[in-house]
Amino acid sequence: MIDNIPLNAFLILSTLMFFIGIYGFLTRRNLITMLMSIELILNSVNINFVVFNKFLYPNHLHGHFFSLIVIAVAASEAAVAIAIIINIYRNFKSIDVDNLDQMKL
Amino acid sequence: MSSYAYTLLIPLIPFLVFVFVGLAEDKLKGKLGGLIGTAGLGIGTFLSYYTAFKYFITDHVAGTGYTSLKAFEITWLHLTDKLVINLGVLIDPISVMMLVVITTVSFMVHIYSLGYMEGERGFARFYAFLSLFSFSMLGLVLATNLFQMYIFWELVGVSSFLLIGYYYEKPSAFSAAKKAFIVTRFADLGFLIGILILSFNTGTFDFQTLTDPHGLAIASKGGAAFMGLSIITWALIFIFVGGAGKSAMFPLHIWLPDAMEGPTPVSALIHAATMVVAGVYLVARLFPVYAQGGPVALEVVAWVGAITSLFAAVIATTQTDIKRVLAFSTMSQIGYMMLSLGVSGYGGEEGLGFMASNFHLFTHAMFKALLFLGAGAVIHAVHSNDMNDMGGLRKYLPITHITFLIACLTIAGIPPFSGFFSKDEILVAAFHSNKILFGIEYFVAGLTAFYMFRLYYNIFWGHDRHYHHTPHESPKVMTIPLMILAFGSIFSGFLPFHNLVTSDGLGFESHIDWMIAIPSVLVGVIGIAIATVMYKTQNALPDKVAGSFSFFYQWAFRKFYIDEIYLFVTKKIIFNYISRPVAWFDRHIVDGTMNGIANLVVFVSYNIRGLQSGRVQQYAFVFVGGVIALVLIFVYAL
Amino acid sequence: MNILTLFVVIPVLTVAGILFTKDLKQSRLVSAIGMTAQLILSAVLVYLYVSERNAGNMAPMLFMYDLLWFPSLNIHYAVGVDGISVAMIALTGVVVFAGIFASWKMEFLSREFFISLILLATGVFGFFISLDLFTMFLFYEIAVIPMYLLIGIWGSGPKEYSAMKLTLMLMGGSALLMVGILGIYFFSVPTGGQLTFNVLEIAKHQIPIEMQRFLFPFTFVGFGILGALFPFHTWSPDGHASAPTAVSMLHAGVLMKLGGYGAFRVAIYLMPEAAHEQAWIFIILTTISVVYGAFGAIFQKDLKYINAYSSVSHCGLVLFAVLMMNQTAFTGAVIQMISHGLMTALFFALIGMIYGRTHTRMIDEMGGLMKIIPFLGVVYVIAGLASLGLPGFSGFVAEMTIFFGAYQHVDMFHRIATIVAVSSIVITAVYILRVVGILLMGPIKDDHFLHLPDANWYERLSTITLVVGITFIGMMPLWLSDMINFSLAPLIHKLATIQLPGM
Amino acid sequence: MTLNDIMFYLFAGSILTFSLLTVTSRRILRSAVYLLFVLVSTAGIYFMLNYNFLAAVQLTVYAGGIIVLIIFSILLTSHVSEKAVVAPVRQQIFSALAVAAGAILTILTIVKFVFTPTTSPAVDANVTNVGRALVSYNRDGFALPFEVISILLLAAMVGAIVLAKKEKHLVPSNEPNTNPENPSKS
Amino acid sequence: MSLSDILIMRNELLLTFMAMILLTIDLNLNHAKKSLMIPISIGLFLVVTLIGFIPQPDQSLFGGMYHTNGLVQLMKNILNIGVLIILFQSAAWLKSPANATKISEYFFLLVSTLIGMNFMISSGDFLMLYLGLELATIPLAALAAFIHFNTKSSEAGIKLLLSSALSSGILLYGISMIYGACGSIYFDAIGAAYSNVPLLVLAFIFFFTGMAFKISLVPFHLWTADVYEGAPINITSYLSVISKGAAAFILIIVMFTVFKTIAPVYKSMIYLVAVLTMTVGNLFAMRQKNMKRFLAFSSIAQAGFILLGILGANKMGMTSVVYFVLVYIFSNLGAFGVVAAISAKTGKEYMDDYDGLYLTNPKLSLLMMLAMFSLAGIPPVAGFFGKMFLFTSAASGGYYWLVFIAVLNATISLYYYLLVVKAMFINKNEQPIAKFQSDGYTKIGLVLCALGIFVLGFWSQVYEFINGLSFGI
Repeated sequence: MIDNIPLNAFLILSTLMFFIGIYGFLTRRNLITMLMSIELILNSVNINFVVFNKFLYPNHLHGHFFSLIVIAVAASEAAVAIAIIINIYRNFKSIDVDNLDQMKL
Repeated sequence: MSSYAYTLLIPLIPFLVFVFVGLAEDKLKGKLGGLIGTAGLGIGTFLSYYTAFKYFITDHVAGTGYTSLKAFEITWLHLTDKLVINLGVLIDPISVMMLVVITTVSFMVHIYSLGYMEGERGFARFYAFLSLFSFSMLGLVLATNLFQMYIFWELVGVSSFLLIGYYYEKPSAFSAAKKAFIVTRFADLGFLIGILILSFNTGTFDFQTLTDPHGLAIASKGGAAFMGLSIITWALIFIFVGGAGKSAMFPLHIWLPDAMEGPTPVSALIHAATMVVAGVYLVARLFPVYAQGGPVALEVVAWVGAITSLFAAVIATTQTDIKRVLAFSTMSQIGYMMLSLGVSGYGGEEGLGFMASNFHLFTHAMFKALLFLGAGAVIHAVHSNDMNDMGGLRKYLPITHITFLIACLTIAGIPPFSGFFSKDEILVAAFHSNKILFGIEYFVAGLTAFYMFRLYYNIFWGHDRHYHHTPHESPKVMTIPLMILAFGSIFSGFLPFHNLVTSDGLGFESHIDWMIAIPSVLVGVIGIAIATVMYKTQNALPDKVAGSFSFFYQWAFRKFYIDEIYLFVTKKIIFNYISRPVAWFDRHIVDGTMNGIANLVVFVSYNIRGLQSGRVQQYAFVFVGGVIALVLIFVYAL
Repeated sequence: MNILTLFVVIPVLTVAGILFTKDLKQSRLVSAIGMTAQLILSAVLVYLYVSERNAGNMAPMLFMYDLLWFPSLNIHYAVGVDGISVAMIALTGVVVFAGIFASWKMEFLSREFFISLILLATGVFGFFISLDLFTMFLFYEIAVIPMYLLIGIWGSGPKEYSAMKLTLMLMGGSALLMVGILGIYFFSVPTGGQLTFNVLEIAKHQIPIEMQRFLFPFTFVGFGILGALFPFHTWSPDGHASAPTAVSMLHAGVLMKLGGYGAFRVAIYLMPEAAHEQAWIFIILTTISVVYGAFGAIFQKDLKYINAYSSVSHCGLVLFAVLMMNQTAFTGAVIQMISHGLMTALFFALIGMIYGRTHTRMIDEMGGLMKIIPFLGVVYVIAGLASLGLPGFSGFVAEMTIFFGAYQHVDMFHRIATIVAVSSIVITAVYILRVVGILLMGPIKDDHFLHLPDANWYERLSTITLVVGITFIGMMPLWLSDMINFSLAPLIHKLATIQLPGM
Repeated sequence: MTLNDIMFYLFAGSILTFSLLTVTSRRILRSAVYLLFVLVSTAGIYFMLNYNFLAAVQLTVYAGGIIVLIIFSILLTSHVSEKAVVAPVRQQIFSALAVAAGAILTILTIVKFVFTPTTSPAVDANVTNVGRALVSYNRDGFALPFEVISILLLAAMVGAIVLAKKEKHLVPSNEPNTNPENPSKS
Repeated sequence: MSLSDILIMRNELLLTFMAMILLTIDLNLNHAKKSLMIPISIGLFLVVTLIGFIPQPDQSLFGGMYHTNGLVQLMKNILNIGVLIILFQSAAWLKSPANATKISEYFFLLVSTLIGMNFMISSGDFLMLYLGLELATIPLAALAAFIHFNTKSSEAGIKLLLSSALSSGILLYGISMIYGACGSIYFDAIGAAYSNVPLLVLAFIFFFTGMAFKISLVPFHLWTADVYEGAPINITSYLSVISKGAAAFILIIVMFTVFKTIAPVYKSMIYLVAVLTMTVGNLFAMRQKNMKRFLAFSSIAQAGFILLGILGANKMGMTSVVYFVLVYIFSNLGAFGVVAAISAKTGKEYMDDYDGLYLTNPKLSLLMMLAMFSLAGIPPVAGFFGKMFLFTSAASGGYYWLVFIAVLNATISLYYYLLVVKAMFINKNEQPIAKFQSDGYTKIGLVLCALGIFVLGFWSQVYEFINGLSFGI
């Protein structure tokens, strides 16, 4: 179907997305947007797995299932993260990451 | 050989006395400690005389030389395969002679001290130390090898230290003791280095091997040169430094005048008759080595001796402390002995200086001990050392006066007293060797007579001073030793030394060279005459003379500022410019570096705290940065 | 049980015994019994050793016992002694014994004090009996670490600083040592053999010279730090000054000897080629130690500092001798270790006793003590004279053996170094007499001192034990010297076979 | 250029654009919506690659589940109109530089590498095969991860519940972290 | 695959059952009796731990996704012992009113993270590794944020979760590249295909940093201190010991199997990271006053030492790592146990509070001292042997300078460990912590630690046993 699109195009796409996610993680002030950046990162990794599976190793479904599991992990991560964030919101009335520096040297 | 094994007892008895009296010091009441010590030494004296008699007369086969023999020897320590330290007893003419000298003087001092030290706190301690000293000194002279000699050399030093510092509560006494110890210790360093070099090159410590004229251990070691002198010469010079220290040769003499802080009997024993001649004995002991291995070293000995005798005699004319006068006189006389050794050759008539030196050592021991003990009796009577506090004492102290006068005449070289004979031999030896040295000694002979009689007149003539109580003659226990020593001073000059104590063990013919003797007696008489004019009665002449040479007089009075120079070197240079900087360096540089490392760690630790800001995004940034850095290093740089 | 193992077992049992005590009286009694047993055991060991040798047993090590501990790494609990170790064990026995009595009145946390002290002793004993580098290192650290508590809790002055400094510097030394020991281990046998930590095994083969060049400085400096090698000695003055009496005694008397012993037993014995090559560097350093320590001591005012600097000088002489690499110098080094151990322990004991009375260690605050406390004064003088190398005391024997050994080198460098080192005897005399003069002689400076009591029975016992040791060796050094000499034979043989120039 | 190509570039473009917008938009809710777009576009790519099952999961779990969760929590914790605080410029620049460096390095490395596809016959990722692999406990089967993920989900659930549970007694009586004498900031 | 094969997974299965049982009992237990959960949980866990010691054959399940052998089983047992001690130590804290309602959740979450770690160690492919890692982390974040009303606790939770999500994102990216280049997610296949090419090195770096995050190696460690400080003490000790130990275990396994072909590359990398980790960890630890934070940084430094064993890259290296972790568990838990006991009784957590502790609580102080010595590597306690063997294995690879740096760092670490000893034994305090009695659970926990610290070193069989199971490259 899309075999004529080079593999590297997908990889570049996912890598860019990965680093955009990291950029978001590094710069966003809001805990939830940081979480969203994480989702971007995981998503980019998923693309990698899927693309490798499809283009290079279609004989098994390793990449496919890896992505599947990553999605599930992402979901549970998000669940716990949001629970904590809500907790933090209860305590701080804010979810700005800048508040989270009670502990430092 | 074994027939002399008993000689081991001579040093051993004093040692046992020392241990016993030392440990039981508190328990020994009254004079008990002193009596034990005196008795112990009495036995030693008897044994020494017996030995001398046996060695020189009964055992001696006429016509042969005196040989040295080992009465006893054990191994004390192995150093290397070749170098073994033995402890033993060596019997030969000089050691037997020294036995006699030491035990005699020491015994006299022991007896004398029973009276002199009566009632002193630590009376038993005094005798313990005296015994220790006797032990060490006897061990020294009986040493079979150089190292044993060094061992006892050190022990002699420490007993001297202990005795000078006997009045330890007096700061001056202790500092004198300290000074004596450190200065001689410094000299001993030279001795030790000398031993190191000599033993390394000869492979032995043993005197018999070293001095064997037929197989001199040094014979093959002549060549090796350092700064123009052979290595053996250097070794001998270093060894002589040790001897010079103990014998208070210029410039290592500074401890001796101060050592007079010790009790007077101690001065008599150690700082006049025995220990201070150890240097002479050392050179005499190694004389064959000096004579054949290092003539240059002998020259050094001669010059040092000459300079010291002149130097000390000059100072002695200006001092007012009677013991110090005697101390400088001692230095001067030992200078004579050294000179005599220095100008001597080896064997037969050539060895005249050697014989003369020992002869003078012997006679000097008698008369100088007598002088000191006499001075002690004077001090005992007037409770002062200063001749300005004395005068007219001949009335109160008749025995002391007579014996003192005899001693003065002896030292001034007036015949027929013993000093005349021994000094004459020295002058002869010098005359045949080096006219300059001879000239110096001639002059010194005059000076000697002058300052001795200055002393004599100042003490016993002139007018009375205000004494706290009327001076009275000392008890018998003190005067009898004086008389015995006076007897020795008078008659020891007639001993046939040239047959007994010679450089090669063989006797030779000796006669008095009147061409030299008469002028020397004249010089002595002139010296006495000047002294008589100046000091017999109180007059202004001395001050005038002093005034006309005021600059020189001041120098001499201040002992040529040698003490000050030493003080400058030790206090200023060593203490302030070495020790203080070392201490500072250690605290601030060495330790500072260690602390600096620690502080640096703390500093870094403090300064990187910003890394741990508590902000999770910064953490993530470092994380990502770390990943990128690793990629850069390990993917792109490698 | 192997007699050597007893040397570790007895202290451990003593420690266990102290755990059950309730007060000072009981704990010091238990300690005294334990350490007396240890002292007797040391004497028995010396006797057994000598009789075994006289019976013709020529094995390099006697009373060997070997227990495989970590088979995969070939770590053994291997013990055995030669004359050198026997001598060191005897020294330790004496000093620990004296130390226990010197701290008879340790009121504060007495139980803990004695436990730490004996633990320290355990480490030292273990170190001396070990033949296996691993256990040797283990015991070494066991010996070092109680120092921290001993100084930190029972010390005086800037004790926390000193304790920390001492511990860290010594542990820094063990960092070097660790590298050295591991390197030796991995090159202990030619390729293919079973690696070993056993000193005797390693000595049979030659460690490759390139590795020796790398490892020798680590090992030597590692031990050297404990032996107060310049410029790593600064823990010593501070540490000693702050430590309580018995600890100073043990530390200067015994623990510092671990450095010299280790430098000899490990660094020189196993890597003679590199030692010979690099000796000149360390000879310079140790010569500096010797002279510098002595000069440093002149200026000090605190008794303990004086003694600490003097220890730097004397221990420097040990390392100096070790580096000279001939039989006489080695013998001298060992005698010097023993001699210095006894002397410095005696000094520290006396300083502690004087401090306990006058509550100051500053010499210029004291004076004329001889009159007030004659026993301590006399013993102090004896210690001083021993320290400045008076014949009749052990110091003289040691120093002379070292000097004569060191001078046997043919080349100029060694001999000049020797002469420089020899000159320290004068400086030593200066600072010793200075102290004796200010402290004991002269008029009494402070009226408070007038009624100070002289030594108690336990103080007398403690000091006399040490004085007897010092004099005994000083008077009759031959047995000790021969005992050591004999044990040096394997090393000397090894040195001879590798054909070092200048031997 | 085929339709597929165009589709791909469309998806790729939208993924990149919306990713950027997600991490830069100042309105949090909008960010969430942009993220949704990204996730949906990703699902599109999965569809294009014929991984329909995965695409469906992506849509339901990611787009349907997580985004909804996120939006709820955004609504819970902030106002719709609220603008997010922007990080300091310095932080943005440094982050951008680091990220750019990382991206360039990574892409360079990837591009240089020659991927070698397998020669084995392909397995069609239809639901049958997926289902079979999912319950297979042999090699290349994923029964174990499938079971383990259930434990993870359960644990996450319990964790979330514990955290979100209203406390019966909110008495900070035993709060160990406060010590007035020892401020932790130094 | 038969039912008996399933029993190979007995550790994970038992733990899962235990978790289920706990939830079931909890649901049926009324409020007042919640504290019963403590003995029940500990009892159940004790059973699990003991069963773990029954020997079983080496086997691989699920086509290689799960495998077990003596070494893996040993690692699990080591973790079990550690967790058991932590459970004992948690009892006092759990009994406090604030936590009384959440006891079973606490145990459930703890057990599920342990399941994750077990799967992680047993994993034979990257998927299980990743899954295990996440299972080990996500509930842990919940546990870190366990104290609702405590802001620090929540902060710790979210910091842990977000940082770990980022790190696992990076790790995943690495895995995806490995998959792309090697064509499989199974270790055996990847190991055979791995080579030293830039992409695979890059992938390895990404993977490694993800694991480094778990073990808190510098510079991926920054989360550690904050999370350790904020989390409840027992969770901190769990993080610092169990979590770190498990990650170290799997790291060394994959290093020695999957990545062995690029060993020369990763050795120099580990060299660098080890030096950084030890040094930076020490530098930070030096200045800490809060005991938890202090122990956090000290545990970072300790992690640096672990790398030395990996660097040896031989049988000795693996043995020393496993042995070190075992010793480290006892030592660190000893320290944390004392901190926890004191914190539970008095709420004091600062080093100054420990001044003069010995005079009031000698036994606790002694244990603390032993633990400190063990962590510092001072004989005769076990830590010495642990460190020594690590150094030995590094030296076996010829890394003498690294050993030197490491021992120097050990010396620096001794400095701050001694600060604690100093506080307890030397410093004077007007108001020291009053004498108190801990409850039975705590005591058992502490006694276990003390035993371990004392016995493990001398008992060479332990080391030899590990050595018999280990392997090298």
